[in-house]
Amino acid sequence: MILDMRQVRKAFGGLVAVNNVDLTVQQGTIHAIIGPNGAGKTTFFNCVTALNPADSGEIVFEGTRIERLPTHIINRKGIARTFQNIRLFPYLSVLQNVVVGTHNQSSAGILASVLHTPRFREEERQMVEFAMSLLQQTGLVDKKDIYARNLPYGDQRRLEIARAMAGRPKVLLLDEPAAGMNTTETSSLEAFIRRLKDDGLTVVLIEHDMKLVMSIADVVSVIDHGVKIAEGTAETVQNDERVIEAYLGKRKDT
Amino acid sequence: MRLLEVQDLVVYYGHINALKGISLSLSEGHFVTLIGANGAGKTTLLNTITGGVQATSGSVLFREEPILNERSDLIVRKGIAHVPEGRKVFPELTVEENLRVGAYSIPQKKKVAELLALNFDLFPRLAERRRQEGGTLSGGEQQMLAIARALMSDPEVLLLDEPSLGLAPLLVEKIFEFIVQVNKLGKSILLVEQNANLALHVASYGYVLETGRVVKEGPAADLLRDDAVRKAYLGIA
Amino acid sequence: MKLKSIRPAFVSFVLRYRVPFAILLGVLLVAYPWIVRNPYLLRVATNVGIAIILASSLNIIIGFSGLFSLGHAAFYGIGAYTSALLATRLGVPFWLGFPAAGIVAGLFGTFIGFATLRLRAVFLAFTTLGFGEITRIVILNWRDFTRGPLGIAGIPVPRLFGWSFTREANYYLILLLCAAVILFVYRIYHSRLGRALIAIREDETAARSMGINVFGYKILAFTIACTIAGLAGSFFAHFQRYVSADSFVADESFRIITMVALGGTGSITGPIVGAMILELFPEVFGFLAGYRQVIYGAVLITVIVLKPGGIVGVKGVFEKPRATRRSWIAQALLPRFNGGTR
Amino acid sequence: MLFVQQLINGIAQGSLFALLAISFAIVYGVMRLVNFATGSLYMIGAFSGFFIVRYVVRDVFVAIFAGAVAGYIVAFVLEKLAFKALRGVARIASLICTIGFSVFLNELAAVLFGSEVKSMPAFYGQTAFRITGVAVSWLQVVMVATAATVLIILQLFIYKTKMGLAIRTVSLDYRTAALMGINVDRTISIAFSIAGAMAGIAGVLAAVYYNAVAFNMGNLPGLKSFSAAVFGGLTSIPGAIVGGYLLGIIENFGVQIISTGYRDIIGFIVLVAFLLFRPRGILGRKTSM
Amino acid sequence: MAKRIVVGLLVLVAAAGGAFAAGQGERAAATDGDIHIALSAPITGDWSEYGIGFDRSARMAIDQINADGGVLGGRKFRLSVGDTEGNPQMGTTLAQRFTADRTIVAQIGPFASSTAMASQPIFDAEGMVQLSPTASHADFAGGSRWSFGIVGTQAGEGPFNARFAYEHLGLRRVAVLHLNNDFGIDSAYYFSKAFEELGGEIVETDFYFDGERDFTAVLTKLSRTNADGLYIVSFYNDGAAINLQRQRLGWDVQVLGTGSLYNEQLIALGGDSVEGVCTATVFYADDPDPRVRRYVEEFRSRYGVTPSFHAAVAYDAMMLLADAIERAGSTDRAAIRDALAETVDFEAVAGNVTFTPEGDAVKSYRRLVIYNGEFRLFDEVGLPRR
Repeated sequence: MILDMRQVRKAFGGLVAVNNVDLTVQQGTIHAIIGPNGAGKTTFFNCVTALNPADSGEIVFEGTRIERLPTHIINRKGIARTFQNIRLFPYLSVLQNVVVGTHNQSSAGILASVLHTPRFREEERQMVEFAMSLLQQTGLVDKKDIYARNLPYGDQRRLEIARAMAGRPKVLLLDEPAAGMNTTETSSLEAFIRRLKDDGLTVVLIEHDMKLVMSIADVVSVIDHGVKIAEGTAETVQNDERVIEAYLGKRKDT
Repeated sequence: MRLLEVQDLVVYYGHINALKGISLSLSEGHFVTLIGANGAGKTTLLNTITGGVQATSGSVLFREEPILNERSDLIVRKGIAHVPEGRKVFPELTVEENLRVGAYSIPQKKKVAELLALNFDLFPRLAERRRQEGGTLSGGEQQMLAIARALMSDPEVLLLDEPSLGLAPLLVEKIFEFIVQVNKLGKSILLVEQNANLALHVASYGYVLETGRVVKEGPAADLLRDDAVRKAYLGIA
Repeated sequence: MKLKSIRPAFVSFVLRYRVPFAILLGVLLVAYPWIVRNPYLLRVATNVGIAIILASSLNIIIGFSGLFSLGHAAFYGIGAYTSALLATRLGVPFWLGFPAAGIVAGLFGTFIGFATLRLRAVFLAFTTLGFGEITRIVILNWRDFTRGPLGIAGIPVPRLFGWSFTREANYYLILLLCAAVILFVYRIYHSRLGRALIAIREDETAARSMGINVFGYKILAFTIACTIAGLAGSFFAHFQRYVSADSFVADESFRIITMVALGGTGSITGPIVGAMILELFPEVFGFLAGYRQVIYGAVLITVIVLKPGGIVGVKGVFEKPRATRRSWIAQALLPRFNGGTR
Repeated sequence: MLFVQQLINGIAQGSLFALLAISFAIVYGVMRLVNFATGSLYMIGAFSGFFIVRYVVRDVFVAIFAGAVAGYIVAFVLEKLAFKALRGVARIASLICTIGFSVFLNELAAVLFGSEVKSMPAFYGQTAFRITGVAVSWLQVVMVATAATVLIILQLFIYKTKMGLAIRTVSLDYRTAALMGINVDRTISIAFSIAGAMAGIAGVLAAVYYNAVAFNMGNLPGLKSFSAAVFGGLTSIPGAIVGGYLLGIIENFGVQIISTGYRDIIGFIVLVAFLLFRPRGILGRKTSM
Repeated sequence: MAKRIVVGLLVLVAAAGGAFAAGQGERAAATDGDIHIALSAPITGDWSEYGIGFDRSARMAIDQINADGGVLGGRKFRLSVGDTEGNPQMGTTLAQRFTADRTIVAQIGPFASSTAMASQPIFDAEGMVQLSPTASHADFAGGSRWSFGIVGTQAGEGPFNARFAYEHLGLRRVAVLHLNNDFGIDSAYYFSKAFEELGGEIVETDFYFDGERDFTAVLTKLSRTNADGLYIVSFYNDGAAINLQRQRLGWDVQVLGTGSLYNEQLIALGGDSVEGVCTATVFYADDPDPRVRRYVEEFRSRYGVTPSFHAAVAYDAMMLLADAIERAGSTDRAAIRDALAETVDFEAVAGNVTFTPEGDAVKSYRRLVIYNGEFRLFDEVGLPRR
């Protein structure tokens, strides 16, 4: 159990986006969260990363409570994420985007930066090297010098993952990583996520592409209207009547 | 008669190809739905039709008149109303003011009053709350307001973008009942929805969108039975 | 525009012979006093130097971090007064007053940053503008300490081993400072700190999610910029040898922000170009007399309308896709784009 | 009585600030832009009022009307010339543009009309009437009454007319406003011009009240009324009105209690302190107009 | 990025080269035997009204001198005008430009004390006369042997006005309202000191900043004292506003002000509210003195307005400089300075000039009063009936 959420609740005005949800993520698993649009999945991620801190409830990461910590500290503790509506730094190059991601891995201060101390240069070299290795893994190495905004959609998604990985997280939160990808892109993404798991990373993933979810998720949680309505392996969830209803709407017999 | 016709529409956001050549059409009095997963390009399509997004190529004809890349307000004045995603009710205007804004393109005061009465008939909840600020309404009421506001321009075509978003199932059904009622009033409807079951139940014809392309189209009843559609959504074998 | 078509060729030419050009430039800058042999041109160059430092430092706030500050002249003034008061009241030499000025201005910057950097951008702009006015009025009213409107006269020139800095020495001092500041800004830009600031500018939420302490870095950027402005103030005080509140009015803040925006927000060269243009404009166009300012205003508007990102701004950053309609100026001056927009 | 006298002085001056603050608020409301050329529009209003009174007809109300028209027209031209093209572009560009216009208009006025202070003919005698030791001049009465009338008309315009509704709608969400059939460009242009008219009216009132017209007369009031607008949250017209009057009153009491030397920053100090505790201003909500 | 820096710096060099060329051109054009004088004044910006007055007077003076046959046996004057914008830094750059131009023999100006003070070290180092018509900063003339002020220090005007107030107007309790700049502070200080030494009382002192238009608050405050007189240190436009607003508040009090009020615009702006306002000035446009007549009439015919006090001192500065050059018998900068320093009782339109060892002028003042809507000599007409 690396990440444990208890009774997390978040409301915007009158709308309760996340309603007392419990969720436990086991170390080294791929945990998918699915549910229709507007179900509160992204809000849930925002609670974990404190972009929209939860109104109540506890979030425990590796045994410590993190729900009151600011976003950047949570990231430093080892939780990284991507965004549903891609939030790259559009006018930074692909490589620079990933190097920014290594922020929590480095420590050079102003003085070192300005004086170009040997330690600074060594650190910079390591950061770039690490970033390059991530680009290698995500297949973006040829595009390292172009502006992030000029990448095709699928590449932007991959770059976001590479950037999140640059902080060497223990848990990676992916918000619809396959959205807008075609089938080949999706299958290479699938392989990539599997590799991350093999490397010991825990992945929490919000996804609409059911094929992807069903093939890689160890555990699937279903959220609808801010409430967790089902949880289990892909097969169990798939055949759950409430899940089908939540997705396709109530089946009317015609 | 073909009221609205979209041909080979291509849209880029910067270097991202959001629509890859979409064609569809809507005839007078019909109810057409466009279903597809998140990021398929449904909202982009509606925004392109009403001038919010610039298209790279293709054409959009309204009553055989090209309207692509016209200014939004001029398109609306021609008779196309658009209920945007997320409702976009003006939170600090009262319900009545929201409706009056909807009738902005109509110069005759008398006609505005008639439309107002008509919509209050259709949505009695709104009549009760006419002096309340839009932002204080519940999600379902806001959705009704958004639809009523669009009707205030007395359009021929109504574009609806995910009216079920974030609403409880019971409310969703209610909203859909309203939409059907509106269709019966003679308005042609293009509905974008991810609640495929519901959408295909109320519409007469459907298009399935995937990553900027129409992958399937047909009468709604056929699509409803089509396993491919179910698959696209749930991966259910 | 004409400039656009010339620039790539020019840039590639310069790039090809980058090393000889850099050496030539260095030699020219060092030899400048001996080439021009004219104290006036030397002074103009020195003024340009001060302006470059001010604009480059403000660029850290505006261009790198995407924040607003309309009170930069206040920090410049605080630095100038700190140094001037230390020198005239306590006899502190320039070499100690100089860092002290930076520290005091930086502390004020930190304070203002703490107080306002959580606010929305427009309120930050307002607060800095207000702080600028408050600073000026306090200088004017606190007569016992600052001599109020009388200003501080008789500020000694910097001395080193019994040798006073005048004319050429001042030029070399500012040349050195300028080079140091540009190098400093350049290295900040290309370091972890600079990347963090740019990330904040590009997308604050994403930056926060990358482990960047957004508030902390904003304050740091603000403090650094104010410190540099304070240093510039100290140099100015010892260079002009008289300071008064007249030099640190709101218009001066506007002038500095104009240098940054006109030259190009967010790039290293932008503020340098902007500072040169604004400093040299009155010198070169002095013959226009009363019409000079009118023309300056018109030129400023035209340039900004045609190139909202500034003359050498980082491409695209502050120049988002323009609306479909163009203003009268743009219609008259820009050739029509083909296709696409209407 | 001293208290009442300073209060009256403050309200009279506050009328000017309120009109200028509205001008800021309208422009910020529809364009999210701080218009530093507001002071120049005030100056232009004052000059047109001055020329009317000098050469056409000696009537305050005609002058006020002329000031409003001049402010409207000049603002309209500024918007067409530049701000239209800068919509959607980084805000710093528009901001610099307003600074550029301020320099341009001020110095143009100096070149065209001369840089010396022009004297506005005196209106309404100069004699004060007194109520228990408090002097109120007719001019103060006229000024406050005019400002109040203008404010009421504006309020009616914004809340009761179709164009007013369009302006409010555009300030809330211009994308959705376009979907309502509102011509956003034209609405912004009209709102900007109305803001210019407000500044123009303030300029004529100031010219009459202080009997003086000069090319740089708008600089200080422009800067100060920005703080009045911030007081009201920057997008709220009622907020701007309250902010304007409050600023006038606070300044006058500040002079009484402290010194004239601190007058120009009393508003800033109060406001900066205030912002630290209530970052949205007194009356301002998120986006209200 | 590196390439951008290189390009940018190249532009710098090109621009500097261009400016240099411009400077050189100016120098070459000036070797025709004319005597080259510089004028530094705020031609644009908030103070441009005064700068333009300087410009007009100086040009007129030069035309008159040249028409009268020039100096040093027929050599003519030529004027270079520089704009300070009222910004001290611009003023210092101008100072450097003028001193670097070896054809220029002396500078007239600048207008503002802050600019004069800021450029003083340059004139001191380069050795050229800076003759300011208006700078009255206490440290200005004494700050350098090359700096001269002809406006007369406040040490002269203040006590004169104090006697005017105490002895002629019979005031005993005076409130002071002054412009908060070097001139205003000094004026208020010298006046107050002298007035108290005479036995009067300063009941309250307050000040305001340039650009202020609303004086009702401060006047309300001052009116609640038991003052029988109000001493204002301000320029004419503020002076008019103060009196208008004073009248509107119904505060009926004897007003006395510094010579800076002396401008016919004061009456135009202030209307009947300035009736009875007294001032002391070194320049009086209706003075029957022929030199004053010649100046005033020609100024009126050229520019259509009556010259103000500030314009008159600029005229004097130019005339005095011509006189000093004639006396020096040379256009050598040092010789001009020495001749200037020896000036005794130079006959000027705005009060005769004799320099103190510091380089300040000692002036004689005249008492003026606004009587029936015009400036009149107080000693002739007394106070208007109210």
